[in-house]
This record gives sequence, structure tokens and C-alpha cells, in this order.
Amino acid sequence: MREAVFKTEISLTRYLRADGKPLDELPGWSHEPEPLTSYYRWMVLARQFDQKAVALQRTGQLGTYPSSLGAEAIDVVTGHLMSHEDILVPYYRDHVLQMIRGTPMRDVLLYWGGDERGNAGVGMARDLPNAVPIATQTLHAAGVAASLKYRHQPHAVVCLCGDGATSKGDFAEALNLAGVWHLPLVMIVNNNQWAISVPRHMQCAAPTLAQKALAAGIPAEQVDGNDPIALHEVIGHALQRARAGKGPCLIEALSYRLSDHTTADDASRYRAPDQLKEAWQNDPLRRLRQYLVDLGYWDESRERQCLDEAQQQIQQAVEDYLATPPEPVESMFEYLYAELPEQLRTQIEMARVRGGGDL
Amino acid sequence: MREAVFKTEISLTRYLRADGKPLDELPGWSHEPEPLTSYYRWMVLARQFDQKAVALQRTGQLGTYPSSLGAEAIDVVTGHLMSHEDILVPYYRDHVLQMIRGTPMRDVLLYWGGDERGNAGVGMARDLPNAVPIATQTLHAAGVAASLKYRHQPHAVVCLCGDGATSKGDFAEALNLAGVWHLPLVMIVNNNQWAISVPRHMQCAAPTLAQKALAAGIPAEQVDGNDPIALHEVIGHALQRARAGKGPCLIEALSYRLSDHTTADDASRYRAPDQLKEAWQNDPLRRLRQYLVDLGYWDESRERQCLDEAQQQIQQAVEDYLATPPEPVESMFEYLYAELPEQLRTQIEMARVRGGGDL
Amino acid sequence: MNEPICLLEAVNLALARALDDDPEVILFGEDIGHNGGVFRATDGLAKRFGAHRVVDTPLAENMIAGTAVGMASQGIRAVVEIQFMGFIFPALEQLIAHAARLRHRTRGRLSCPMVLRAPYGGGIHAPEHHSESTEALLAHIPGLRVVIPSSPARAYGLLLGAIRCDDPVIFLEPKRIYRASRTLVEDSGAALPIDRCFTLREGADLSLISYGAMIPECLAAADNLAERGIDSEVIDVASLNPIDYDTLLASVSKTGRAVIVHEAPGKGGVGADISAVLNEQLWGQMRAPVMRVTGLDTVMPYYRNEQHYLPGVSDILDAVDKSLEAGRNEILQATGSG
Amino acid sequence: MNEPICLLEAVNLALARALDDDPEVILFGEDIGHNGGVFRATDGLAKRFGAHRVVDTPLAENMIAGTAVGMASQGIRAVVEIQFMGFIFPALEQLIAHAARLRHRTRGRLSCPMVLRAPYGGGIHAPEHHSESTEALLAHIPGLRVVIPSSPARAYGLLLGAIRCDDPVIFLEPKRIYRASRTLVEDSGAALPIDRCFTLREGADLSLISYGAMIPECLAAADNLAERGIDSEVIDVASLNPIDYDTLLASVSKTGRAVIVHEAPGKGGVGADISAVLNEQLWGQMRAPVMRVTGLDTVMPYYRNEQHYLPGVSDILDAVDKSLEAGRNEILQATGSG
Ligand SMILES: Cc1ncc(C[n+]2csc(CCOP(=O)(O)OP(=O)(O)O)c2C)c(N)n1
Ligand SMILES: Cc1ncc(C[n+]2csc(CCOP(=O)(O)OP(=O)(O)O)c2C)c(N)n1
Ligand SMILES: [Mg+2]
Ligand SMILES: [Mg+2]
Repeated sequence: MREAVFKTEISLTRYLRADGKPLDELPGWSHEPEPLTSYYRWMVLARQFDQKAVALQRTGQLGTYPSSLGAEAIDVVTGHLMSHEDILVPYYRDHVLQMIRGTPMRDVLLYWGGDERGNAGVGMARDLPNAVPIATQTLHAAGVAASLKYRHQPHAVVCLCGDGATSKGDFAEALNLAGVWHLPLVMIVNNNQWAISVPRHMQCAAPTLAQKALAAGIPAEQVDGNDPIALHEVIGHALQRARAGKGPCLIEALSYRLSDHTTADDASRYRAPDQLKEAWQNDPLRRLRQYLVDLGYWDESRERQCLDEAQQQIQQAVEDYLATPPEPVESMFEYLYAELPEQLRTQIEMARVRGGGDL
Repeated sequence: MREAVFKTEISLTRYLRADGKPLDELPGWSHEPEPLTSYYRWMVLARQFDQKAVALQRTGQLGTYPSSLGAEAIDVVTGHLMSHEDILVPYYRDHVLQMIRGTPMRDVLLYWGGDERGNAGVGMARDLPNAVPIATQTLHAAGVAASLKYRHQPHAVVCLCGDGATSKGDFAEALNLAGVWHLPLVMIVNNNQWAISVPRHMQCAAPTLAQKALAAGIPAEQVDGNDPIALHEVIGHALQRARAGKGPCLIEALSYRLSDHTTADDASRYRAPDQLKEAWQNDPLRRLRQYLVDLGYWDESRERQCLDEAQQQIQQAVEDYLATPPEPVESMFEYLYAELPEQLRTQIEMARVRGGGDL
Repeated sequence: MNEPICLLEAVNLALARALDDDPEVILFGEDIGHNGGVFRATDGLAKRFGAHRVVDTPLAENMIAGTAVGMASQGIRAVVEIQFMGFIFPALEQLIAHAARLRHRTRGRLSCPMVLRAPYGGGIHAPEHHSESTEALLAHIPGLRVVIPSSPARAYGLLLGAIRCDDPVIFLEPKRIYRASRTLVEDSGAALPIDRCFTLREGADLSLISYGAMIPECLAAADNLAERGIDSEVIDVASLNPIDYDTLLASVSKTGRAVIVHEAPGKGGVGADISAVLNEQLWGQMRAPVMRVTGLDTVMPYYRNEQHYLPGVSDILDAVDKSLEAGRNEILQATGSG
Repeated sequence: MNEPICLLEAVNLALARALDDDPEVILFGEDIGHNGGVFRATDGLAKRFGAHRVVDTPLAENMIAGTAVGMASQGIRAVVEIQFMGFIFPALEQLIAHAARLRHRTRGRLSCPMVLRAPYGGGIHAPEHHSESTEALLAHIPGLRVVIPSSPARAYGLLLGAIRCDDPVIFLEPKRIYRASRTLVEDSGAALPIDRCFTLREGADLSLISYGAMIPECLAAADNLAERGIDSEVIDVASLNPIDYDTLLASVSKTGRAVIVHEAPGKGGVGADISAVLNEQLWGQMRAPVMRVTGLDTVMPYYRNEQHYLPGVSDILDAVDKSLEAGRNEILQATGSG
């Protein structure tokens, strides 16, 4: 005798078509100019920043840099919905999200320019810095959420990662703990269809990544990651639940990596040009701009002004970045332990001499 | 707009009630004396062996030993359904399964008696030995399955683990790979409700463990692990699919650990006596015996004879085990590399001297 | 406490004290709650402090370490248990890539005040993977502290020191001597410094340098040597990272002879590091080569043969004899080498 | 091949040769298929040998290692890539608990003929975790072999040796010199022994002992010393486990002076082991203390300051000077120490 013991379904939320036209009745707030025009401004800034960062890398002024091209809506909406007290556990494409949280743009450049001070920013006092080893941050997020819960603080933790990250055991372990401990954790997967050269279908045989939540017994949502209205609804709801003690949630945001993986990558080696061209049809900026233009909230002159402002802000940050001298060599030891062990003092001198000279 | 993008359900298979009465129409084969009486005989042997092993441990003649009390049906049915060419990747409670596959009972004792030769058994030429670090074997199983697939060999890999093991990332990673690579892997979780002292509900918030398969996009089954008929149906089907190139499957077999975790554990510290008493109502031996008695295939005298035979077999194995002298000390180096590095030769002499004398 | 206690009970006492003193201390790990840990190190603590402070986790060491890093990043002192050191490997990515670096990475904005406790070592007739001594893997990682006690009093004081420390500390408990001896340990709340060696016995002829479960073996060897009129100094390294070389160098520059003892394999073990430093720093002052008495460079055998793997008193005495012997020929040899 | 090739291309050539020679060799890892690996070590191989033999995996290093163990247990030679050594930690449980022990555990019934390749080391201005040298963690594990090439020819020969070896081999590629120089490498299919040092330059005055990306630095130092009339022997250790101490001891007993160079932190590094053994075995024959020139005992800084972390030619020359200096006072000191 076979008896059904578990039934479920997972839904995709989407409000706008790729051309910015509504698919359906829209939520009330989305008829107002705010927050959508703010979203759009930040998305423009993100894209401009990206372009500049890539240009800096190409001219030897920045290290390897991972563009956020195509992920702007996810980051911008998340950044706006998070409260100051919520805690961010980002991944390495979340530049603009970190900026919205207060990290100076210069610090983002410092980080990718090989300077730890990029992680020291005051704007994000309790947020975690980027974790380079994939998926490891998902466990930190569980721990941060556990600390909020332990302290009875009604805030949420937002953690982001890529589609590739969902294959690493850490991801499953973090969701599992979040389920058992009922943690205030909102896990957002930026499913941009690629993990460097490995396409989504070679990463996992499941039709959605959202269903990874089922393994942990927690709610799962799929959302169009190019649709700011849908993102706002789904992420906003998850944040409210988490803050209200209603537990964790996994959100799969469908996007597309419109850039190379990083500046060290050449996606043309493994990606058909047609696919990329098609993906540009879903560009989140285009979609939101069209929607705002249709409502009369946006036009060419606003666009130009917005671009100009972004350029100025970026230019200033780049100048600040380039004018920042390297950190003194002893910083290499200064932050290793709470107090520097006596034994290591002599090595500071060695470090100074190495690499051809004093600082 | 919310649109369902994934729907699924998971079923539990069960044929016999706890008292051995059919719940439903039974499969045709289960009206015959075989294989069910064989299953029963092996289950009796397993239980007798367990008792003896625990007694040996209590009297200082065996190391820490994990009883399989309550898991007999899972192991016996699996052992019978596996072909010689299928490959077993067991966990540490699968004593009788290993014996059915040809491992001499003496070798099982040697293993738990602290002697590596317990893993050298000829009966299981390609089977893997126990993996002590939890869940690590699930990845080996994926690799073994990948080797079968690569060589176009139409056999299946069976891997077992406990409910606790499903929380470790390895488990998720193994299922995920099995899904993407479409591997001939049958993963069986012996959900005996406890991981040492941690109860099932503190291990995972999902209502079933079978649904961990959904994260990997592979088929999931729940089965009553105390019901040999249900186990036979579900595992048999999964094996056939795997051998036929139809891919992997996860089976959650619901059982109960009727013993302490191991001889080093004292479950009375953390487990209510009532729960244990209730669990004994579901004893797989009792259920199958009653069913066979009702069909006239079993009776008191057969029971007595079966016990006697088991006792004799066990007695012989114990004698063989106790008569086996320890391995020569150099074995410690002999199997480290394909060839012993020159540098290590001198250490053989050191080893001989250590521990107070030559061997 | 007025009863003498064993090392294991001293661990329990220190944990209780830490939980009592600081509401932001949390314990978690597999089976540490109700069950009190498989060795009973946390016995009674869940009952006394509540299941929200002494917490059972799902089975995943990587998760335990990573969650501890996350909590510690927010200032909570996560004291976690890995059931056996043989199961610490899944936690290494989090320990190496994150715990050790969080302060460094953020220029001090965040830190990682966590303690990861694990019983280590052989000699208890345990199954495979329950007898490992892989402390060298951790001691190699800048940013981690690695501490090993060798007596009830040091277990109590060092564990309190570890919990109060603002750095991540790996606290390895020599399970072979968990119950080996009992002494009075005052529950004073006083921590011991976690970056210092302990000189357990002073002596002029030779330095025996060790830690953990090999300390009793070294003390027994020292007793034996004393009967022969040889006066050995016994030093418990206690902190494997950083190592208190001031104390070690002072001792060996006094005695001119060192025998280092540990149960981990010699190759790449902590003893190699100590030997290298002593040789570098005390060139010309050594009266014999620095000797090492260690576990063998092979896989720890299953328990039936484990006694053939582990070093014991007689191995230490042999090494001491060689050291004394070498010392006798020393000037001759050194002159002959030019 | 009639064109000179670089180390990276030599790796590619050896992989192609192994795939060609033995149908039971399989490559897998992240991005190694179509993309040819992030460094292009597997460039063209998927196309040439098929996606069933050069296989992209999901993103999980623990899975890559564990699956390799499973395949290898069945006799398939799994040659897997970990994208950077900084991401090897999730694989350690499988490497330590299984790859290193499968033969031992089963008394030779099963074995683990796998190779795990990973680029290692700093100096290429990479992001955090892309510059690690944690080879000491692996070299400490009995049952693993650890091999590091330092030239195109040795990369080719050692990798073939590693793939054909019936033991698990960790093959670490010094990415800083992936493209540093080109030499003619004949695609002869001949393997080099993976348990031997290579003496790259003979000399009577001093032994420079190193491996990987520090070999070119040592050779440059040796050139510099030669100009000063100092005749140094340069030895590429190449196999970090087991270490070919015959060669090392022969060299140092000849020269009486050793400087060990690696970029990993000194504390607990492979150099500590070599120093300890040289000191033990060559007591009285050394003309100076064994010196170590290593990475610093701190977290590898982000790239803007990484040049202050890594040892270079002038650091080696400084150590050599100290060694020569110490030698001058040697008899005096040794006598004075009695
Ligand atoms: C543990 C680990 N393995 C490998 C890498 C190298 N790596 C960096 S990004 C990346 C792909 C990640 O893909 P995904 O998670 O989809 O994120 P995306 O970059 O596409 O946003 C890989 C393999 C790493 N950083 N960490
Ligand atoms: C990686 C690892 N962590 C911890 C342990 C210690 N340990 C042995 S069995 C066990 C519980 C396993 O529970 P489960 O998977 O449910 O299997 P069961 O023993 O109940 O059959 C634990 C924690 C281990 N062997 N390996
Ligand atoms: Mg991606
Ligand atoms: Mg269980």
C-alpha cells in the first residue's frame, strides 16, 4: 500500500514582462514613484560602477573583478528592504548591496584592489565581509541568525550566493540548521545560470533550485530576478516573516550573468553568443526603465542626469581609491590575534625588507 | 503573479501491519515461502549475532560494537536483492548485510575486535569496507556508481547510512552528483529515529527524510523498514531501475534503534522507556514471524531449529575469532603504500619494540 | 569543590563556570545536551543552564564550525565540541579560511572568539578514527590558537583562558588521561595564560618537552632518570600555536639536551618545528642533537596493535640515553666535521 | 612536440598522454571540460577525449575528492582538479580519512590510485584564498604522496608518474611559474620517479633545498653566489611525502650547510621537518645551523602587500650569509658549549 506522506508545490513570482508591461494586477505600492525610481537609480549606479571597475582592471589598476551585470535588481531590492539592524552576509557579486548598506564605494574598490581595508568599512558594522570560498558564508549566516535569535533581537539575516554554491554541502547544512533551529534567515540564490563555465543543468538535476529548501523542511520561493516588483514582494515577505520569528526561507532569484564570470574569465569559450543575446532581452534595467517610462516617472533627461550623477560619484570614489597608499606592512601582523604574540615581532622587520624595500 | 513551477508528492509503502496482518492486497511473490522464510532466518541470525557481540564486548573480548537491533529487515532484504555484481557501500550497522554478501562472520568480529583483516574478506571483492566518518561513504558510492557507468556495467551500487548522516553535506553532494550524472545508485537511509542521543526531529525540520532527494531532483521513496514485503518491493524496484540505466533513487526506511547507539552508549540517559517499549511493538522479526506463522510457513519447532543453527554458526565464528592471533606488527607499514618507502623500514623495528615486546 | 577531580571533570567545571559568568557563552555540538557528550564533558550543563545555552546540533562538523564562526562574528562566545578529533576534518575549511582570518580580513572590525573542543589521541582501544593526533594541521595555521592541557588544573585554567580569549582557540583534550588521575582543583574562576609553557619539573641535565597525554609518560621517565641520578626538566608545551619559545629556549640552553615527545606522527609533527627552532637558535650550545620520540609515520593501526604505534616511557628513556651518549662525543665530532 | 613549452603546457601534455595510454584514466573537476580549466591546464582535452573522460562537476570539492576515492577503489585512475589550493580544505576529510587509508584499511584488497591536482602559491596578484601554500597539511598525512614539480620537464614526468602510481598522489602545481619559462619537453611517455629529490646544481659549499616556485629563486641565488665564488648545490625536494632523505643527507653531509626555502609559513612547514631530520642525522657534521627561509607566520596578505610576505632571492642570500658566518665560528662555539 502506498500512501502519500508529503505533498508540495513551488511557485514562481513575476509581475512584469521583459518589456516592462504588467503580466497581471500589480501590488498597490508599485504604482507610486517610490521606491521604484530609487531602485532604478541604484541599478544604474551599479551598472556604471561595474563598467568602471572592469575598465580599471583592464588597465592594471584593479585586481580580478566579478561583475554584477544582470544581478542589479536582486541586489538593489534586497538592499532597500533590509533594515539597518538586519545583517547582511553577502557574496562576491553584491557590490551595490554593500554600498546601499553603507560601504563606501572606495572600499569596494580597495577590496578588489587587494587591500583588506575594503572590509573595514564602518557602514556595515555587523555585516560580514565577502567570503571567497564558495558557500561557506551560508553557515556564517546561520550562526549570525542564531545569535539574533539567542539575543531575542527581531531582525533578519540575509545571505546571498550563486547557483553553483547550492551544490556545496555547506548550503544544505546551513538550510538544515536554519530549519531545525527555526532561524531568522533569508537565503537568496542568485541563479544566474552559470558557475564560471558550468551551466545550471550540469549543477543540479532538479528543475528548480528553490526546492533545495524542501530537504530542510523550510519554505521555498522562486522569483524572477529581473523583475524588481516581484523581488520586492517575495523578499519583503520573507524578511517580515523572519523578523517576526516565523523562521527561514529560501528564495531562488532567476537571473542571467550578462558578463564574464570575472575579468579573469572569457565566457566566449563556453557560451553560445545567441544565449547571451537572448538573455539581454531580460535585462532588469531595461524592464524597470520601460515600466517607469510608461508610468511617466522616467524620461530621457532624468536618465541622462542619473548617469551623470553616477559618473561623478564613481569618479570621486576611483580618485579616492587610487590615492590611497598601501597599508603599512605591519598590518599583516597587527590583526592576526587580539594581541601580537611576542614571537612574531621579529617577523615584522622581515616583512618590511621583503619585496624590495621599506614602506 | 504566482505560477506553480514544481509539484511533487512522496509516498510511504507498507504491506503488513505490526501484528503481521496484511494491510492491503499483497504482491504475488509474498504468498510463497521463499524468499520470506530465508529473510526470517537471516534476521534471526542477525539478532543472535548481535546479542553475542554485545556479550563479547561486555566481557572485554570485543571493542565498541554498534548493534543492528531493529534494522534487521532492511539489511536482510537488501542483501538478498543485491546481485553478486552489484556493489555495496555499507555503514557500520550493516553486519548481516555484509555477511549475506560473503563476509565471514569471523571477519565482522575481527573488525570490531580492532583488526584490519576484518576488511580484507574475499567475499566482497569490490564492496567497500565500513566508513567510520559519517556520510563520507555516500560520496564513495557516487564514485563507485560512476565507475560502473563509465565501464558500461549494468549493475547497481547500494549505499546505506543513518538519519543523522543525512544532515552532513556529503549526503546532499552525493545525491546531487547522482542526479546530474544519472548514476546507478540506490541510497538507503536507515531512519532509526536517533543519531546517538539526537532525536530525528532535532536532526531535520522536514517531515520526511526521503524529500532530501528533491534537492537533487531524483526519485524519493519512504518505506516501512520493519516490513520485509514493502522493503522488497521498494528496494527491488530501485535496483532494477538503477541496473537498467534509469538513474538513482533515495529510499528512507523507517525503523527504530532498539538498542543503545553502541556498547559505549547508555540510551536510558536520553530516551523515554515508553518510547522504546512502543517501538518494540514494531519489531520486524515479530511482524514477519507472525505473517509466516499465519501462512503456515513457520512454527515453534522451526524457530527452535533456526535458533540452534544460528547459535552453532555464531559459536564457530567466535571461536575462530578468538583463536586469531594479532597481525604481525609490520602490517602497520606493509599496506601503507603500494611499496614500502625505504625511509620507513627502520620504523618497523621501532614498532616491534613498542608496547612492550616482540610479536 | 572539595573533592579531587579528573581532567574530564575539570573541563566540565570550567564550562559551567564560563556559562555562569557570561550569558553570552553558548555551547553546542553533537550529543552535548541531554546526553552530556559521549565522554560526559558537558554532563548536567543542559539541565543547569538550559537547552538554549547547551545545544544539540544536527550531525555536521562543518556546520558546527561555520555556525560558530557566524555567532562569534557577532560577539557570542561559541564553545563547540567535535566529538572526536578524527571528525574535525570537515571543519577545517571554516577554521582555516574563516575563524583564523576574520579579524585579519576585517582589520579588527570583527573577531572570532570561539573555542572548538575535541578529544584527541590514542590508547583507549577505540574504533578507527577515534584515536587521531592531527594537532600539527591546526598548529600550522596562523591566526588559530591551539591549546592542550595535561592535568585537571591546567584543563580548568586553560579552558577558561581559551573561552575568554578573543581569538579562535582549538582546545584539544587528551582523552587517554581524561580519568587518569584526580587532584583538587579550586573553582576559582582563574584562567591560566594560553600562550605559555608550563615547567612541570626543573632539571639541569636534559629537557623533556611534550604535551597532552604524553606528559605523564615524560614525568614517569623523569622519575626513572632521577633514580639514575639524571636530573631532567619536564616542560608541558601546552600552547602549540603560538609556541612559547622563550621558555623552551631558556630550558634547553641551560640543559643543552632536548627530547621532544608526542604521539602524532613524527614527520611534519609539532616536534619537528620545535626541533628546528631549537637547532637554529641554540647553535653551538647543544650538547646532543635534539631527539624526537613520536608516533610512527603510518596510519594509526586498529586498536589491537595500537600499543605498537604509541610511544611510551621506555622509548623516551632510549632517546634520553642516545642524547646523553651523543653528548659525550660532541666536541670530538664537531671538531672532526670542519 | 618540437616547440618549447611552459610548465602549464607540460601538465596538459602529460594529461593528454595519460588519457591516450590508458582508457581507465578519467579527469574531473570544476570547469575543466569545455573551458579547459581556469588556468587552461586541461585545454582541448574534453574535445579530444570526450566529455565522458574530461568531465565538469558540480561545485563541491568534498564531492570531487570523495567521488575520486570511490572511482579509484574500483581501479579507475581518477585525476581530479581542485581549482585553487585554497579550496582544498573541504576535500581533506576524504583525503585523510579515506584516500590515504583505503589500502591500509582493507589490507591491500582495495587501493586508491587517484591524483588530486591543485595550483598553489602566491605572487600572481590573485584575490584572497588564491595564493595559499598549505602543502604541510598534506605532507603530514601517512598514506598520501605529495609531489610538486618545478620545471616543464619535471611537471610532465612527475605527473605521469603520479597518475601511474597505485597510491593517492597530491600533485601541487606552482602557478606562479606556470608560464615562467619554456623548454623542450619530449612527449616520450616516460615518467619520473615521484619519490626522489632532483639535484639541479652540484656544489660543495652549501645546500639550497627547496621546491616549486621557489626553485627559480634558489637557482638565481646560486648564480649570484657563484659570482662570489661560493659553490652551492640546489636540490628540488619534489616529493614532500615521503621525502628522499638519502639525497638530502648525502648533500648536506658533503656541504655541512643547508638553507631550506619555501613560501609556506615557517612554523610547522615542511622545512621544519627537513631541518629536524638534518640536525638529528648529521649531528656533529654541520658547519652551521640549518637555516630556513619561508613565508611569514601570518595570514597571506591581500595582493597589494603580498610581495612583503613572500621570500625572494635577497632573503635567501641573507640566510646563506648567516650560514657562512656561523660556520666560521663553529668550532669555537661547539667547544664553548660543553
Ligand atoms: C570552495 C570554492 N571552490 C571553487 C571556487 C572558485 N570559484 C569562484 S566563483 C566559482 C563559481 C561560482 O558560481 P555561482 O555559485 O553560480 O556564483 P556566480 O559566480 O555565478 O555568481 C568558482 C568555482 C571558490 N571560490 N570556492
Ligand atoms: C563525521 C562524524 N561525526 C561524528 C561521528 C560520531 N558518531 C558516530 S555514529 C553517530 C550518530 C550517527 O547517527 P545516524 O546517522 O542516525 O546512524 P545510526 O547510528 O543511528 O544508525 C555519531 C555522531 C562520526 N562517526 N563521524
Ligand atoms: Mg552562477
Ligand atoms: Mg540513526
